[in-house]
Amino acid sequence: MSIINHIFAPIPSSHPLFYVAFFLTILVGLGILALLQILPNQARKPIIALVTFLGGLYYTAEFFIPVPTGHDGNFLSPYMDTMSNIASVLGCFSVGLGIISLIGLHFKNTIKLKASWGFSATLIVCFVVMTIFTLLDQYSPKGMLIPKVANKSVYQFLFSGGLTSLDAAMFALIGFFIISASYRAFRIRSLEASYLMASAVIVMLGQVTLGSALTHNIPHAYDFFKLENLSEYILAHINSPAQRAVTFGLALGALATSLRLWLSLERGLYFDQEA
Amino acid sequence: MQHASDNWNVANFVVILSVIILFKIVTAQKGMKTPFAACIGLFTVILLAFTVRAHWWGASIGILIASAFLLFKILTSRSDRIPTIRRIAGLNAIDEAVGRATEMGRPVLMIPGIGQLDIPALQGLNIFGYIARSVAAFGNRTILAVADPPLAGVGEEVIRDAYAAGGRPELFNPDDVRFISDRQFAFASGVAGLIEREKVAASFLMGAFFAESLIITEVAQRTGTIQIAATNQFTQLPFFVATCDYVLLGDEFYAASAYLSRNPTLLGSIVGQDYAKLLILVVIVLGVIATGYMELVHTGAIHDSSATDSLTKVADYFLKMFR
Amino acid sequence: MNSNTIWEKLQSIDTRILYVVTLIVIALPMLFPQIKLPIVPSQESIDCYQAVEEMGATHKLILINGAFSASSRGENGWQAQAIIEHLMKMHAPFAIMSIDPQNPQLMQDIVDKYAKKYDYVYGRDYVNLGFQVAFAQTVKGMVQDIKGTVKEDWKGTPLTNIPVLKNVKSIKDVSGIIDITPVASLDTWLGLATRVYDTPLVYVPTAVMAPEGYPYKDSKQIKGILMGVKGAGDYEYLMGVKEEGTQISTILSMVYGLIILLIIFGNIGYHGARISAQNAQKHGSE
Amino acid sequence: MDSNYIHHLFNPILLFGAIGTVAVFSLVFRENKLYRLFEHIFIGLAMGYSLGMTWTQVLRPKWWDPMMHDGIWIWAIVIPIGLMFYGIYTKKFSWMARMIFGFYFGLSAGTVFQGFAAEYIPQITASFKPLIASGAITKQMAANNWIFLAILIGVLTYFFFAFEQKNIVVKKTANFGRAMLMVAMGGMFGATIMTREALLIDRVRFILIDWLQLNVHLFH
Repeated sequence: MSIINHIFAPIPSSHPLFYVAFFLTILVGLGILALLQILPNQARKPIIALVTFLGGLYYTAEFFIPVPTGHDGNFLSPYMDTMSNIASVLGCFSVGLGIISLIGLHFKNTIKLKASWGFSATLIVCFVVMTIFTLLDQYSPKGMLIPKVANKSVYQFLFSGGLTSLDAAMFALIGFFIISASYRAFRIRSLEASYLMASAVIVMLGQVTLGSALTHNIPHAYDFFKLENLSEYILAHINSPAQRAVTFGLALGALATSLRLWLSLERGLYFDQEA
Repeated sequence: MQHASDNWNVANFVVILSVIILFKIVTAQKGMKTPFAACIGLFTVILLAFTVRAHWWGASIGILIASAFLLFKILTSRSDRIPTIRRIAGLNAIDEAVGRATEMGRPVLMIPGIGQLDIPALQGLNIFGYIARSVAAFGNRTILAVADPPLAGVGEEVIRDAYAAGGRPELFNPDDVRFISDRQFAFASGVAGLIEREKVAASFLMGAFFAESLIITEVAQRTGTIQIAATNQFTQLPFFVATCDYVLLGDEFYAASAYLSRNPTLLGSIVGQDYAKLLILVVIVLGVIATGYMELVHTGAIHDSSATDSLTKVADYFLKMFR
Repeated sequence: MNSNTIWEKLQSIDTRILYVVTLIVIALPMLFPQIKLPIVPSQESIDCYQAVEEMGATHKLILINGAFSASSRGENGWQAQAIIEHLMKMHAPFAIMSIDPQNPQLMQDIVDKYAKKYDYVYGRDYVNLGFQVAFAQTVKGMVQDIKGTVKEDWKGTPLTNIPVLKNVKSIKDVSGIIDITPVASLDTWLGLATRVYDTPLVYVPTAVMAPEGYPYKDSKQIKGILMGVKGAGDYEYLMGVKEEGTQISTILSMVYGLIILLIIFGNIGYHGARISAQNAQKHGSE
Repeated sequence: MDSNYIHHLFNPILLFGAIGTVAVFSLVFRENKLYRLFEHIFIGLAMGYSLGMTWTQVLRPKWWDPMMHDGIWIWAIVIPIGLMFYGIYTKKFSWMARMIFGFYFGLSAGTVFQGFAAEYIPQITASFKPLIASGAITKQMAANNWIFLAILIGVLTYFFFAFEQKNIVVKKTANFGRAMLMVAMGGMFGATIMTREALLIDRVRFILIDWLQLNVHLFH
């Protein structure tokens, strides 16, 4: 381990050697990629399978290898943060895929002056402006490029006026849609549909004054049948075991899928290794 | 981050579930059965032997017996029988939905959830592969909307492969695989607009969905879209049931790829999942009995005697295994 | 088929009409506060109110945890407002901590709204501990030592200089915890804090999160659940004031009434159409 | 109308938020130009914000700063690795993209084990509920526990795919499970309504009271 630590020891970035190491690393990386590229085609599938396996190996091993008594984790545990950093940093490099897909499409629309090019242009402008001001908000403490006050207030305008209120407004739309959905869905078409409807109505009524008022006068001995208590019963004693059973199934499904993916046993058009 | 160190026996349980499932997956493949399966079994036993040494005796012996049983099953089972699985209504409707979209000359929309590149999204994409292939065979257009940049990459490959497999590679348009936004409600607003403007005729929502599900399904409902949905989020199931034409409940989602492909490997996996489910069921029933028994011992309803003493020990062991 | 039209209409009301009616139902009580419905508080809300009343009676510090951001202010905000006004009315000292970065400001706004009326002074009567990044660790630490864990208030003043915390060392010196939350924060409190000194806890969740609390209410690990805006309305009623909680509770009742009405219409339409179709068939065969 | 009110109405942040809210709400009636405009603004802003955050929250603190300031030069290796993502745009290098995607498949698979232990094992343990009333367990609690177990078993049975459900007991159990699943989902639906409506009410309030201040200005 100490040799590895020694080889990969940090070099102060002021030192010229840093840049040598930096560019050498990139070159070596590209070299390996080039090497992989000239390998015969048959080698590609096993390589992909191997990389997939290695990708999952760390977390799996870290989880399964026993922990010596008196320790917080096994010998792999200290690298947990490093591992998640590598994953998230690498993940960030894929952000370009999103930008190419989204901005590329709207850029094409704009330059070809398609019917909706104005909207596409707006989108691109908003993207550029928001990126600049998000970065400025973090980067320009002294307000080097534009006065800090202007920078702050433009950012506030875009963030609070735009992003957060649009977020909230879109979220609030569900308030409309949930009404039309319940109007359409809760019909007694079948026995099952009536279960769905009855429990939804009971729970709804149990949550508002309307419900409390409806069954307010029920004698104390029959407290259970007060709407709010019925509603609580459904949520606490029927919903929770049903939900638990469903999640067990889902968890096992996820476990099976991840085992298949990890060991390259997954079958499907993209995943198929048999072909 | 959860670590097995807190509870080593829990890890054993996960191992067993994994082994059951894996065993079924592996034995379903032709030719690969015995050596690979035996390796897995051996791996498990070695891992569990670790446990016996480092940890807690009673429970581990139980687990060893269980894995010995498994190993026996692995070595003696047959792989030439392809299992049948029960009917899943929502999946039978896929062809109908795709066919109708083609008749109307309007595109098919697919969304693998709003999560990141994770297991539900990949399962969704896997199912979409099969659907997109039949969309391609019909000569229709598929729009894939994703909420995570790498998914745009994987999705593009999946749909391209599907169009090639459907015999119409020339119909694939990379612009139809769209990354919309990684922000939940920006994504919802984009999809809502897309459904209206592209006049989507059939939509498939399969992956992790959250509150935005209702926005997407209600807008699609209004435009007369046939909707088939599946999700790993229990909280969104009621809304899908209320607004979609067909819903894959619970882990029908994970069974879908096996159902559509009839691939022995995937079917084997489903059988493995069933066994694992059964194991959970048995553990819960045993746990309930053990808990009740211990409760009675504590309250003095059962008196100590040599006969009950060993029973008490067993129940106690069992409960400690999961604590 | 004229006889069918009424049924058909009832079961296929244009959604746009539904949305307009919804908007009207929501907007009217806002513009005309005269529109009122009687409030019948649920037993849960009463329990909750009494639990806070008991906490206040000790005149020891009460710890409020705010976990909501602007997006669930529509529920949690009014709950927080009702509870904070109640505390001020009793003149109970309190400390606010937040586990959402937007929350300290939202909480402060609520306190500022009433501070003058009830003569509350920052530092003397209450303190805002600000946003705590690591929730579980903070709670763990506070069980031993509040000032050592949090160190500064939200504006950076050292907690040792805050008079209201003078005699407070740990959670032991706190008379109760009020958890105002749209997220799963309950487990952390129950698991790490309340069981150590048997500190009473009141759970103030959004309506969707309320079921999380039921098992703990049964086992008496929490003293009360104040659910959603309806809870805020109940609370204001119990306190004898009428503010936003009451108003929004009224609106909610009306919206729910609308939904129930629509479900009834839908079913009448559906079954009416079915029955009249059957009748028509009978007549046709005769 | 006094100038203060006018000034308030045209406060840029409020105005932007209010028009955006109205535009988004207009979607429930029909898709229209105003909605489309704000949809594009929203997506543009969201993408810009996300790109900004990618840099300021992840890349800069976790990669750029450690590499350029602390001199951990080996971080440079992620540049060629990250380039592999872009292989999908060429036929020649698309297999490299598959390689890096494969790495991510493995990664997400690996975390599932930990997730399973963290999330679901406690739920299994929590299902060990005593069925006989004694001591602290009241009759009512025991009855509830019976119901709990019955529903759990019923719903789990419904989700058996490969085991034949021809046995009458199994079939009945599965049907009971499905019925209970419906009740549970109805309850879930009902419980969600309040939170969603509260948000809608809050937004309407934002337009009518916070922005237009109609409660003050309507009748004066």
